[in-house]
Amino acid sequence: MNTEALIPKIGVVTKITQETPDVKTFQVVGLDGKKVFEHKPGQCAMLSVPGVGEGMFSITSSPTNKEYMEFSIKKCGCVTSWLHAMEPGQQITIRGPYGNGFPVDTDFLGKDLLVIAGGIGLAPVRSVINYCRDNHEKYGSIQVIYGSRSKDDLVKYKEIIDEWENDPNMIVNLTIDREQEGWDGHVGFVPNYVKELNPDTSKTVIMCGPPVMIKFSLAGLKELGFKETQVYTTFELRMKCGIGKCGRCNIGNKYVCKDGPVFRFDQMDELPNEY
Amino acid sequence: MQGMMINRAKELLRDGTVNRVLGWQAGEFVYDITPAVFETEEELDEGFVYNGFCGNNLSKYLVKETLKEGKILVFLKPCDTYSFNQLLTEHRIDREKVYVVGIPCEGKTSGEMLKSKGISGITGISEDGDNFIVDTVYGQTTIAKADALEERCKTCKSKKHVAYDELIGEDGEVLDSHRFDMVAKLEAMTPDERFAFWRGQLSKCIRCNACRNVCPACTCEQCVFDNPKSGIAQKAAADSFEENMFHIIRAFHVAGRCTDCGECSRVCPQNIPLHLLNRKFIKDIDELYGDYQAGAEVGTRAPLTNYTQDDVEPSIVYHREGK
Amino acid sequence: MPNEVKAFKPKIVAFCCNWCSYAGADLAGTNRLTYPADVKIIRVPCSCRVNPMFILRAFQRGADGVILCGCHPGDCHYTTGNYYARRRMTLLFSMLDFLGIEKERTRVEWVSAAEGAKFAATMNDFVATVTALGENKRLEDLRCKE
Amino acid sequence: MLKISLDKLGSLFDAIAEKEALYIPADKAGQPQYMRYQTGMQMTEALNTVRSAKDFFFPQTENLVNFKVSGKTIEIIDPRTEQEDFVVFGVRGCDVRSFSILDKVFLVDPIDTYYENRRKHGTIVSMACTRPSETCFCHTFGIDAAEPEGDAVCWKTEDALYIKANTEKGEALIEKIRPMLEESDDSAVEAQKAATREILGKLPLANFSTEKFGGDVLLKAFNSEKWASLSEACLGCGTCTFVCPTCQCYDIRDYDTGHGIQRFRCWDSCMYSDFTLMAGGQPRLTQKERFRQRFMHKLVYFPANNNGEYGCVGCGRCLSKCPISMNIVKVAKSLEGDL
Repeated sequence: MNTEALIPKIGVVTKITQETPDVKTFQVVGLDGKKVFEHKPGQCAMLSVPGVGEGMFSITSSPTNKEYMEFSIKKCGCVTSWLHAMEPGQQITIRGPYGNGFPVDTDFLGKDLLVIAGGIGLAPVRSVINYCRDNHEKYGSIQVIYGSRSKDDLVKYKEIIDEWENDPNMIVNLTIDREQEGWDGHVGFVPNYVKELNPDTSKTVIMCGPPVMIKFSLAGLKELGFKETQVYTTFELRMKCGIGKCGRCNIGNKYVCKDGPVFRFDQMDELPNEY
Repeated sequence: MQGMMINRAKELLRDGTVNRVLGWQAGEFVYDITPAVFETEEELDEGFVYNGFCGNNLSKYLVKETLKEGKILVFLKPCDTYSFNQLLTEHRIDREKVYVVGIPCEGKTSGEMLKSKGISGITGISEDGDNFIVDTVYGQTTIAKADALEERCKTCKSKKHVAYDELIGEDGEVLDSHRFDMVAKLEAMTPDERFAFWRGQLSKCIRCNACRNVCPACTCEQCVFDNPKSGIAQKAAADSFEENMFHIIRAFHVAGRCTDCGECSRVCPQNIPLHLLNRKFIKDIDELYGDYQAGAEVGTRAPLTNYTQDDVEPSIVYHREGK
Repeated sequence: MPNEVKAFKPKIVAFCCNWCSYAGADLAGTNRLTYPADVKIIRVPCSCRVNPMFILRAFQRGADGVILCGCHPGDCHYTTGNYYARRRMTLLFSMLDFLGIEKERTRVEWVSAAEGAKFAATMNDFVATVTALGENKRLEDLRCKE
Repeated sequence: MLKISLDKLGSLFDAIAEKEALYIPADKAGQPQYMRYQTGMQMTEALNTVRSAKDFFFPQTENLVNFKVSGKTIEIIDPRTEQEDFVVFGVRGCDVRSFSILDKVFLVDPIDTYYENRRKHGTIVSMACTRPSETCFCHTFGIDAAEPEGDAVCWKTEDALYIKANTEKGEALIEKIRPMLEESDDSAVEAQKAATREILGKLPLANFSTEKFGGDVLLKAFNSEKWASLSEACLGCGTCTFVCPTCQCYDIRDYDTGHGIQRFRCWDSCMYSDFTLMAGGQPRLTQKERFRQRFMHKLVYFPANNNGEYGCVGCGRCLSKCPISMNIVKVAKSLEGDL
C-alpha cells in the first residue's frame, strides 16, 4: 500500500467515450503512459479534480487490461459533472486501489457466475466479468442479466453485443424498462426477468444496481431457492479518505471503503440496516 | 412551580386539549437538563422538572413539533415568548397546533456557571432563599443566586410574557436592563483594542455550530454555511478570516430578527460572548432606525426588510465616535 | 535609497449598480476622467444585490478596500432596492468597525449615470484613503496571499 | 522518584522550552487551553482544557497536499515542512488514553503519516488529577486518574512537582532537565494517589459501567426504540464531537486560493446532516440515525474492532458542554435496560 495514502498521483485521461446520455467512460493512465496501479476486480479508486472535489469510483476495467484503467461514470454531482465536461489529455488525480474486491481467488473459483446489474450498476461488475472471461479456465459459465431504463441507457452496449454475446462461455440477457422502437429484446424490470429466466440455483450471484432493484431481486432469488451466502453485492456510501479513517462510510463495525465495498448478503444481515 | 406545571399539563393531556407536552427532563446531576417531549402522565411524573437550570429556550423545537399530528403544550419563559412570536411572524410555527403556558422565570443558571465560580464535584444543589447550597465531594458551598446567573439573565430585558394561552403565576414587566452596557464599553475602546478583544474571543471558536443550531432565529432549511454551492461552506475555520466571517454573517443573518434570548452565548462551549454581536446590531437598529424589539408583537416588519426615505447614510459610521 | 520600498497600491473592489453607477463609470471613461486602474468594478443588477458576504469575500480574496455604488436614494431602477442596501451596509460597516476593522476600508456612494466626474472623484478619493491605511491585515485570508 | 519544588517550576519550563517547543495548559481569556509556553506563563488551576489534547496530533485543520493547475496539467506539492520536537505538559489521564485510541485508527495500515509524524516528535508528560469533577468517569474505562499513562508522569503537591519516566522518550526528557531535579522518596505521591482514589470512589459516576456494551449487542442496541426519544432534542451541532478527545472523523476539502488549490482536512462530525450526504442519497436520514451513529461507534463498533476497548475515555467534556445536556452517560444508562 502506498505509504502516503492521502497524497494522490496524477492520472491522464486519454480517451473519453460517451456510453449513454449521462454516462461516459474514461481511460486513465499515469504520467508515464502506464497503469497507475494494479487492482483486483471490484476495487475502487479515488479520482479528483483539484478545486472541485474527490470521489470514489469503481474501476470498470479488468485487471487483465494491462494498458490502462477505465471508469464508467454517471453524471450526477459536482465532481462527475466536471469530469463529464472535460476533454482527453486532461490530468486528474488518482489514488487507490481501495476496498476488498470480489473474491475471485477464493469463493468464485470453479463456480458458475450469475451477474445481475441495473443501469450504472454494470460499472463495478464489468471488471469481474471481463476478469473471469480472460481467466475462463478457472471459472464456470457466466450469465449476465442486465437491465436499464432504455436501450440508450445500457452501459457498454457495444462491448456486450460484440464480445459478450459472442463468447461461448457467456449468456447475456438484456432487458429495458419500457417498450422502445428498435428493441426486440425483453422488456420489463430486472427482478421480474430474473424470476422468468429461473437461473440454476448452483450459481454464485453478483448483484449491483439501484437499491430497489437489489431489494426485489434478492427476494426473487430467495424464492427461486438461492441462499444469501451465494449472493454478493457492492456498496456505495459517501467516502472521503478511502482508508477506513474518516468515518463516514461506517456501517456497524465495518468501513465500506476498507472492509467493503463487496459484501455477501449474509454478512450484511449482521450489520445495521443503514445503507 | 414544578408541581403546578405538572398538574396543569396532566389536566390538559387528560381533557384532550393537547397530546404532547414540551418541557424539560431531569438528568444525572441536577443541572444537566434536557428538553423533552412527554406523551403520558406517567412520563411527566417520572422526569419533568422545572428549576433554576432549565435554561433551554423551547420555542425553536416547535418548528419541528408543529409539523406533527396534534396539539402540543409548551412551557415558555418570558424571554422564550419573544422567540415564539418572532417564529410566528416568520410563519415557522403553526399557532393552531400549540398551547402556550407562560411560566415565570427568576433567571437561570447552569452547571457551567457554577463551575466557573470554582465549584467542582457537584453532588447536589438545593435552593435556600437567595442562595444555592451546593454539595460537592469536597464539601458544601453556598453561592448567591444573583452571582450564579447566566449573563443574559443578569441583564434580563423582560419578565413579561408577550404570548400565551394561559399563565401560571403573575406576569412581570419589561425591565430596564442595561443590556447594552458592555456593547457601549466596547464601542468606547479604540479600534485596536476592539480588534484585539474580538480576535482573542473569536479565535477560540471551534466551529461546532451550536450557536447557529440552537438559535430560534436560525431556522433556514439549509444554512448558507452548509450549502456547498455557496462557496463558503466550511466545516472548520481554516483561517482567521473564516472565523470572523462566520460570526459576522451569523449575527447579520439574524439582525433585526434576533430577540436577544442569549441562547448562542449560553451554549458556546468556548464561552465566546456571541450575544454582544447580536446586541451590537440591536443597539444600532434602535439608535439609527428607532427602537425595535423583535418578537414583541406578531407581524411587525423587521428593520432590515423595511426602510424610510430619510434613513441615515452609511457614512454615519465614520462620524459616530464611541458608538 | 538602499532598500527601495515598493509603493503600496491598494486593490479596490467596486460593486456598481447596472443602471446608475456602472453607467457613471462608463461616462467617466468616455470623458477621459482618470481614476486608478486598481479599482476593479463588479457590475451588479442593483446595489441591494450586494450581500454582506460579497463585501467580506472581496476582502478575503485580497481587496484592501470595498466600495458599493448605486443609484441615488429615490432613483432606484427597482424603486426601493437601494433603500434596503443602505440599511444593510450601514449595519455591516458598523459591525466591522465594532470588530476593530478599519471603517474607512468600506464605503457606499450614490453615483448616477450622469455623474462621471463624481465617479472618478469618488474613486480617487477612496483609493487615496485606502492607500493611507495600507494593506488590509485585519480581514485577510493568509491562504489567498501569494 | 524525582522532584522539583513548585517555586522552581517556571525555570523548569524555561529549561524545557529552551530545547524544544513546550505546551502547557494555561488560561486564555478565562478559558483553559494548551498554549505554547513563554517565560512567565502559569499553568491553569482548572481540571482540564475545554478542547482536548488531540489537536497536537490531529489538528482541527491541516493541509494535506497542494495542487498547481495550469491548463490540462496538474502539479502535486507536498506542503509539509519538518516537524519540530515538542513536549506537551500536564495532560490528564483521560486525554493520554485518548492518544492510544487515536493510534488504533491512524496508525493501523495504511498509516496516516501526518499523524504518525507528529506522534513521533511529541513527548507527553501527564499530570495526575487531584480534584476530579462530577462529570469524570475515566475509571469506567480502566484509567487511573491518580497515576496516568504518558511518556512521563507528574504529581503536583502543595509544594513540589514529582516526576517519573515511563518510556524512553520520557527518560530522554528527564535526562535533559536532570540537574534541576532532586531525588526524593515517593511518600508524598503515594499519599496523593490514595487521597485522589478516595475522591474518585465518591464521585456520582463512580459506579457507572459500560460492561453490557461491546461486540455482540450490536443489532440489539442498534434497534432499540430509545434512540428516538434520546435524540429528540439533539440540535445536530458538533459540540460533543469537537470537544471529544477520541472523535476522529474528518472531512477532506479543496480550497481555491486564487493561485493554487489547497487540499486540507478538517474535523467533521457525524452529527452533521451533510456528513453522509451523497449525490445518490442519504443513508442517515434524520438526526436520530446520526445521533445513534456517534454513540454506537463509541460503545459498540469501536470495541468490536479493537478487542473490547471503548472509544471513550470518560473525560466528561460532552457532559458539561452539550447545549442540551445529552451525553454518553445518559445514552448508556438508558440503553442498558434493553440489553
